[in-house]
Amino acid sequence: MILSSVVFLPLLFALIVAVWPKTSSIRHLAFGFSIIEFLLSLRLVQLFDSNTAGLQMVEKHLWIERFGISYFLGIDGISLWLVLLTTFLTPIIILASWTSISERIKGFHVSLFVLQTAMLGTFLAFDAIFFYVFWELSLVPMYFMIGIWGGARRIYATVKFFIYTFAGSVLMLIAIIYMMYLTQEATGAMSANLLDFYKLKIPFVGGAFFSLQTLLFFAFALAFAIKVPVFPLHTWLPDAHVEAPTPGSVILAGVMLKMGTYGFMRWVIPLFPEASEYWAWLFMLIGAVGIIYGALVAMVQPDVKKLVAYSSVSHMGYILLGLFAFNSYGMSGGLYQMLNHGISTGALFIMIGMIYERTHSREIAKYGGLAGVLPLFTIFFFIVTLSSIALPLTNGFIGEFLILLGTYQAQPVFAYFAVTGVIFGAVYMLWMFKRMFFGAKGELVADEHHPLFDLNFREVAVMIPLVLMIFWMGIFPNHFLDYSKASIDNLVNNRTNYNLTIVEPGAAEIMHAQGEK
Amino acid sequence: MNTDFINQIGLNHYLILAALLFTMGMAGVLLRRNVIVLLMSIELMLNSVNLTFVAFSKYLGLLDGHIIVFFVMTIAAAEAAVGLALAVTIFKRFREVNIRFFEHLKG
Amino acid sequence: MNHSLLMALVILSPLIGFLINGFRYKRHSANVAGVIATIAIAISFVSSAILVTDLIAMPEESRRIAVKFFEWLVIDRLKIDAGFVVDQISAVMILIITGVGTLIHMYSIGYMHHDKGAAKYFAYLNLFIFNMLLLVLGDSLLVMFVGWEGVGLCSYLLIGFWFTDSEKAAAGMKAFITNRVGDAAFLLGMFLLFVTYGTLNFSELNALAPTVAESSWLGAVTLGTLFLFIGATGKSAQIPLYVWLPDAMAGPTPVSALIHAATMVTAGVYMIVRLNPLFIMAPNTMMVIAIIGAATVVFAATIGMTQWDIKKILAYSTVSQLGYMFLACGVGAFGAAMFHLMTHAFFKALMFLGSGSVIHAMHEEQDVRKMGGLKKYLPITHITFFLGWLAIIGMPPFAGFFSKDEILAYTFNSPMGSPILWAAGVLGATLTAFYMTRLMALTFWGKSRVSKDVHPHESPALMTIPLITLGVLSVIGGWIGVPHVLGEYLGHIPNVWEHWLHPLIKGIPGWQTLDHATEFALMGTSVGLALISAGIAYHFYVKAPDAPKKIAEKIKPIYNLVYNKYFVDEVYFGAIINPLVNLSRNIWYYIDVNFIDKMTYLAGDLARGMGSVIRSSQTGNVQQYAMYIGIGVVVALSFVIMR
Amino acid sequence: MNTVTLSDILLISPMIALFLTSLIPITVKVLRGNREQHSLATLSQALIGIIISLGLLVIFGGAGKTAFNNGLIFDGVTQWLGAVALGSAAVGMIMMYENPATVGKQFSELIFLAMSSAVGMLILVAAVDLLVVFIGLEMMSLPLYLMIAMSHEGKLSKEAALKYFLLGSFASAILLYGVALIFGSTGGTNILAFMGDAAELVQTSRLFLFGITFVILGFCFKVSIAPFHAWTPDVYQGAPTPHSAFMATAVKAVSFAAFLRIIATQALVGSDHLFDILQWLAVITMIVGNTAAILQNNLKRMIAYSSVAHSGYLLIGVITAGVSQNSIFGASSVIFYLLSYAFMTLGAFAIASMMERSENHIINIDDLAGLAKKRPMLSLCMTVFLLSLAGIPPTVGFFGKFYLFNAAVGEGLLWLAIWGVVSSVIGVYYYLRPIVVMYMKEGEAEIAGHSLNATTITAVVMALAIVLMGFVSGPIFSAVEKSLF
Repeated sequence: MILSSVVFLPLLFALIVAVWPKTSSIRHLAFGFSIIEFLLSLRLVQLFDSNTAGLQMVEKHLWIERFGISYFLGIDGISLWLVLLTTFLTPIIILASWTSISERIKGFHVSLFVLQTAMLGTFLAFDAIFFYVFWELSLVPMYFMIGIWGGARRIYATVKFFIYTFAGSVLMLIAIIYMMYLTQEATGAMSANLLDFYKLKIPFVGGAFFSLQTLLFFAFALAFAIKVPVFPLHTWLPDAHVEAPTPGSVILAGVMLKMGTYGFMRWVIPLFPEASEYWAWLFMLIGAVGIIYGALVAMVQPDVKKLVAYSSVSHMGYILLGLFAFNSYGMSGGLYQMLNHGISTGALFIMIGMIYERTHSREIAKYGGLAGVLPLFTIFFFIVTLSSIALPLTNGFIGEFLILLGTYQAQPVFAYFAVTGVIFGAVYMLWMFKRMFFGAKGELVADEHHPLFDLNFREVAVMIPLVLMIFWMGIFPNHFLDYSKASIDNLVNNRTNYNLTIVEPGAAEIMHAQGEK
Repeated sequence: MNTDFINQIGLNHYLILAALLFTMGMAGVLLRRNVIVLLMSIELMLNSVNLTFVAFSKYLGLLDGHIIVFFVMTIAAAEAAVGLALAVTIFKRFREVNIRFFEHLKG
Repeated sequence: MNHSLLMALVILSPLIGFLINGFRYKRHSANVAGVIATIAIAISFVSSAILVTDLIAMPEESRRIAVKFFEWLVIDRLKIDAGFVVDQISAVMILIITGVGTLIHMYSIGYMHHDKGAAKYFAYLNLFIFNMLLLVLGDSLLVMFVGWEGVGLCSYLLIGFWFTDSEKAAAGMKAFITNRVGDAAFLLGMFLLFVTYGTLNFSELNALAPTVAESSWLGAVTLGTLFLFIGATGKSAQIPLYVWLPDAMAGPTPVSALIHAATMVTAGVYMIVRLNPLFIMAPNTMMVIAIIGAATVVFAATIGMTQWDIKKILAYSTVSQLGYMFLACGVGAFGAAMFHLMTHAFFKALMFLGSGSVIHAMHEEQDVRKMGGLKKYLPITHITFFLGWLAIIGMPPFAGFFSKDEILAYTFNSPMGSPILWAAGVLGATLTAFYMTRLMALTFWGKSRVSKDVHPHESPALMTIPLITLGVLSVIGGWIGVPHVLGEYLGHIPNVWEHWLHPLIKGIPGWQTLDHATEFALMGTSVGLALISAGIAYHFYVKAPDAPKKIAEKIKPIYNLVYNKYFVDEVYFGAIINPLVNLSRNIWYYIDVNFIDKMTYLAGDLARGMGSVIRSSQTGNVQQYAMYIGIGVVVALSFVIMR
Repeated sequence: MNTVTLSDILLISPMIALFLTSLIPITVKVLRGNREQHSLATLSQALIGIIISLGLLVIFGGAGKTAFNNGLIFDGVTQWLGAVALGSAAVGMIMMYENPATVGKQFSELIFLAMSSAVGMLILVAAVDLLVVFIGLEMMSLPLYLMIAMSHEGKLSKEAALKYFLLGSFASAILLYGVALIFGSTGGTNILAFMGDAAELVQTSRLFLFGITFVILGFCFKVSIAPFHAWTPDVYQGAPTPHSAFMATAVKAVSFAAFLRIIATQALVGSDHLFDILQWLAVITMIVGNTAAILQNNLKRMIAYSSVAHSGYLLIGVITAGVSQNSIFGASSVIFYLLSYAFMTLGAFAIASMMERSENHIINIDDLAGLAKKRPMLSLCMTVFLLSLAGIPPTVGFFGKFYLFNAAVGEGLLWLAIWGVVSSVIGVYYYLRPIVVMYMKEGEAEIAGHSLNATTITAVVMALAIVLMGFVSGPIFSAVEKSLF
């Protein structure tokens, strides 16, 4: 039951918040709830057996019998940390939005909790349709979040976001349906169970685009690629980020983009191993192009939030590159980078939100000399910047290093290109940092009528966990990688006949169950 | 008087006639402007169908067609009643029976 | 004492110092912060000294203290420990780093006395030492890389320490980004070596190094070492990535002494020496290193001759001296490179600190044209600077003489070297003597050009004690590496240095000892030329101050070219940076905004366009609607009938 | 020949009950000397009638029995879609009770007409004889023409009624002509008679082919398949909102029922061309409906175009049912979709209906601005309806589409499914617009009447149903499927 509780508890919270009579205490209530959820998810780590690549804590009930669709939750080393990331970021987001969201507080927290359920469900569902439901559901609260609490062009941005991502995923639905029929052909009974999908041997013809596996592969890949987003499909992202309110940007960058890369890991690569291998060059290419492209475009952005948004494109390029390297380094690095990006880019957005609350501007040119005025803010921002440019001993380095190493082992030529991202990453971040924090005081900073105040206690409390994670993940990567190692090795080594076994609940749980009887 | 030609009139003749009538009715609906005439054209179409039914009925040696025609005629009458009622209402309201007048709903 | 504990003390005490001062970032007192920081480094130094003593006590063939704290990153074949090694090479380094570091921390207390950001300054400085120790102690390339990037970060922070000055902040950024270019190559080098050898551990790599020299340019060893060398050119300011170092002088002067002269910039040399068994099997790489090194020696020295900023002169001198070290590496004289690294750390740190003392005295004036005759105001500074000067121009028996001469001898004699490289080295030495003498003369000797409102005064003891210590080291530092040829003459003085490093340094294949006569001749040539050159400079800048200007007038184009640093910065900006920024603007504007977005709009417009066509067909005319039905029926029928 | 048996009477008891109760309000009015009774009384009498009828339908229908010499059949289709029609009628009447354009004067007559129309629908939904189909169709349509014309709104409703009438009669004539041709070629009009042979007949008899094409196109008109859809937006816009709701759901449901019965003859299996043309019609309809809806400002018109688009999706299911060896799956998906579609469309129209403050009030999408602040509950309901229409999980709209496309993919009609999902992307664009306006724009949207009236309750129930049905769509679908065997 633990997975169900983890997934659906936020939904219950959303309901409670929705009917809560007192607006003034909603924030406290929501914060408490999110902490409960986080603690509950920590229990997952405790229960998790890192020695097996199998699926754990499985809950499986037939949902729509006619089509073999089931309510199927499970967790393995790939999902685990993404779940934790989601539950970790939520309380932080609530705390970070304490003052910036002042209207329709109730609606905001309801959206947030619904979104949390959707995201957790996406990471934990092991049934195609069940997964798809969560996948699409996640669009709705996000749509409201950007559209209601967003900036000036919020409507444009949110509609663009919604349609882009929705458009990407519809073909996936068709592909899922098709695969359900394939399971029917193979086993006689229709099933949307991912584990049954894994067992399919879908015929693959190398050169032909219009061959079964290739088409299915692209139908899935398109959905995930838009969500990631990879290079030519990324234009919704800067708009969505710029217009979204701070918490929206954090969730979007922190978790929702990961749903795309997670999709590649969970669905695309194991389901279509031959096609993935055959087209790996394409995805590595767009990954590498994305790294450079995102970085270059980020460099010339006048708006700091847009800069970070484009940096996301660049970072997500790394992840794609790592995943399609098909070796332990690349995959682990990709997974790690997902977490890193969630934390560091999330932190960047939070901090941009903090400064925006003070000055109501995100234009880099209007800043300058912040370091002298807001020392504490500067320190935090700098640490996060370092994580973003992948300085060793921060989390970013582990991810980038492993990805590039994996890429080099698989396809050196892409590594040669991608490694320039290491340079460009430093260029755009530090240039931005210099323009905003160093030099003479800019017009907003020097404004005597609006003196800027350094971070208050709440804001420091928001940043501390993030910064701790940045260093913890940078200094002790094995604490995290150990949990995903078995799963990733399984994925790398058994790609062509991938399968997950369902691991029975651990001995401790059985004993517990007996004790109850 | 030679009435043989009547016997030489086959099913096809009736069908073609009916089809012609149907087409004429259709053309009337498409081309005429007066609402009343439009109604009449629709009746014409229905009647051409009746003719088809009867012709088939005769040549298939079945009685069903004839019965159907009664049904159709009843319905056509009801339709005409409704149609005329509408036409009257509209005329009372707008003083207009030109179908081209009614183009407020569009786009 | 337990080695793990000692190692932890060595590495962590600067980190703790950093954390303490970091959390005190708002405090202004330089004394408290400085004392905390200095103690932290001193603890580190003492621990290092104990470690090194232990190391010396070990039998020669097993001299190695390895400590593994935890497994850092373990994935598949990649097994990186947080492991640290003290051996003959790193022992020297940690002593230099913590030793010189302590002195410079001490000096900084005086130097930064009035600065409000002192706590921050000392925090950064401690962090730097921490990272530098990681760099030299790390037992694998990856751990070294951690320190490698970390010192870059500290360098960035310290160069841009006075961040309110946009130019200084820009200099910091330039340093970091230029270094990043090198780091990217370093990464590639690591990948290549890892993919080839399956390990990044130094001892394993060195053990796995091939026994036959690799002749191909694209072989793993050659390519890998080349990439690593590109990384080194970034960190150690060699052509073509040296451009950041002169700008780095924007930082506080003790920083220049510590980071940009004594320690960080030598990291590249250290790395090559660490991996010498690998490098030596890649003769192509060695050739490149030697050529780049020699070119840098001369190139930087010429620029140094024309500069007016006291720190810039020293900076170019540093670039030039680093060139010597690379030259040494390139010809296979790794021991000599390390030797020069050490002596250079002494005398260059000394000179930077001296210049800091001068700048301090002159109230932040750095232009040598506004100095002169400072000898009488700053006696201690002058004396110590004078010792440094003797060392750098290679006067026997000062430290620089031994190390530089060894390099030149190797360059001439090694099968990997050549007389041309030697000539370049000697030319460099000659030029060095010239511009260093020029610096001495303009600053300390001759007539005073100090403006009336400045009253120079000698620095406090906190600053002069490090100067004196380093001065002494600059004199005696070279005596541990007396060349055999001299040692024999002077009564069997052993070459301690060579002996010490021997186990870790691979011999140069095909090496033949030089005969004594030639060696003396070489020595004489370089010393002689340096003396002549120094004499000319003395004449120009003390006796006939107008002469240089006239000569400069006569060779104006060349002079301008050199004076403007060969326009390298401008070329970089014009050829790389500006085009890149423009390109980025254009791809943003044309590809992102105007192509991809427009394409998506196009899809939207297509739908809307179709919608409006359909809307316009919805005229409201019933007969038209009936017509659609009729047409539909007719079309359908005619299609159906075609069977 | 057969005589009328008790079984026949029992089977048609829903229609009889409905017919009889439909007489109550109007009789009362006559007895009261042409004075309206309270409209609530009228409404309750009607609702009671519908409930009785529904109950009878559930009790007696559904076993696949035929009545009146195979003229009517009572199977799963009848039961489910009959229930949809009756339910829609009930909701429509509740809306009529509170809509300014319909309530008040002549309400009894209106209810009588609506219930008569419902009787026609029940006949149509059960009809398996083409003649009965035609009669049901007319019985359903003729009261609707009048209902629309009876609106208190003076101008557009009259125009809408006229248009609907003219085009409807025109299309009926075409359909009837097709019936005549089928009669000529087979000697009968009963669908069951040529159930098995249609595939062969379309190949051997050109007359039959023509006939079946005419009939199919006639139904295409009723269910508003492009290019026969042109009446839909005009009529839905002009008619009083409750009527639009009624038409969009009930008329569509029962017409599709008849369509399914025609298509179940497997005529499509025999004629590739007919098959092709229907596929193209489906594609065209989806595109036309969705693209035209993007540009609408009038809320009702937008929903009307969206209804056209949904007909396109449904046609995919109909085609699937027509070509399939296992046509039940396709048919079930159509029925399930109609069921879910009824909920969301009724809900959306209910919101629009509540927005109308007078009979002449035209509701544009922008008028919804600010609704979320004034009426959060209703905005939430509207959001649910629109998201369900757009097919976003976990609403039932998603599952409806999922089953439809699943059936299509199962029959190898992959390209139709792809067209379906692609055009649903266009759909999302305009379904989002009202949400944007409600939640993200400032405005002074106001709801007429009490905050807690019958329509509101209905809308909330619909919204809840949509969400709940999303979770239990599987059992419902299986029930539908099982009932068709």
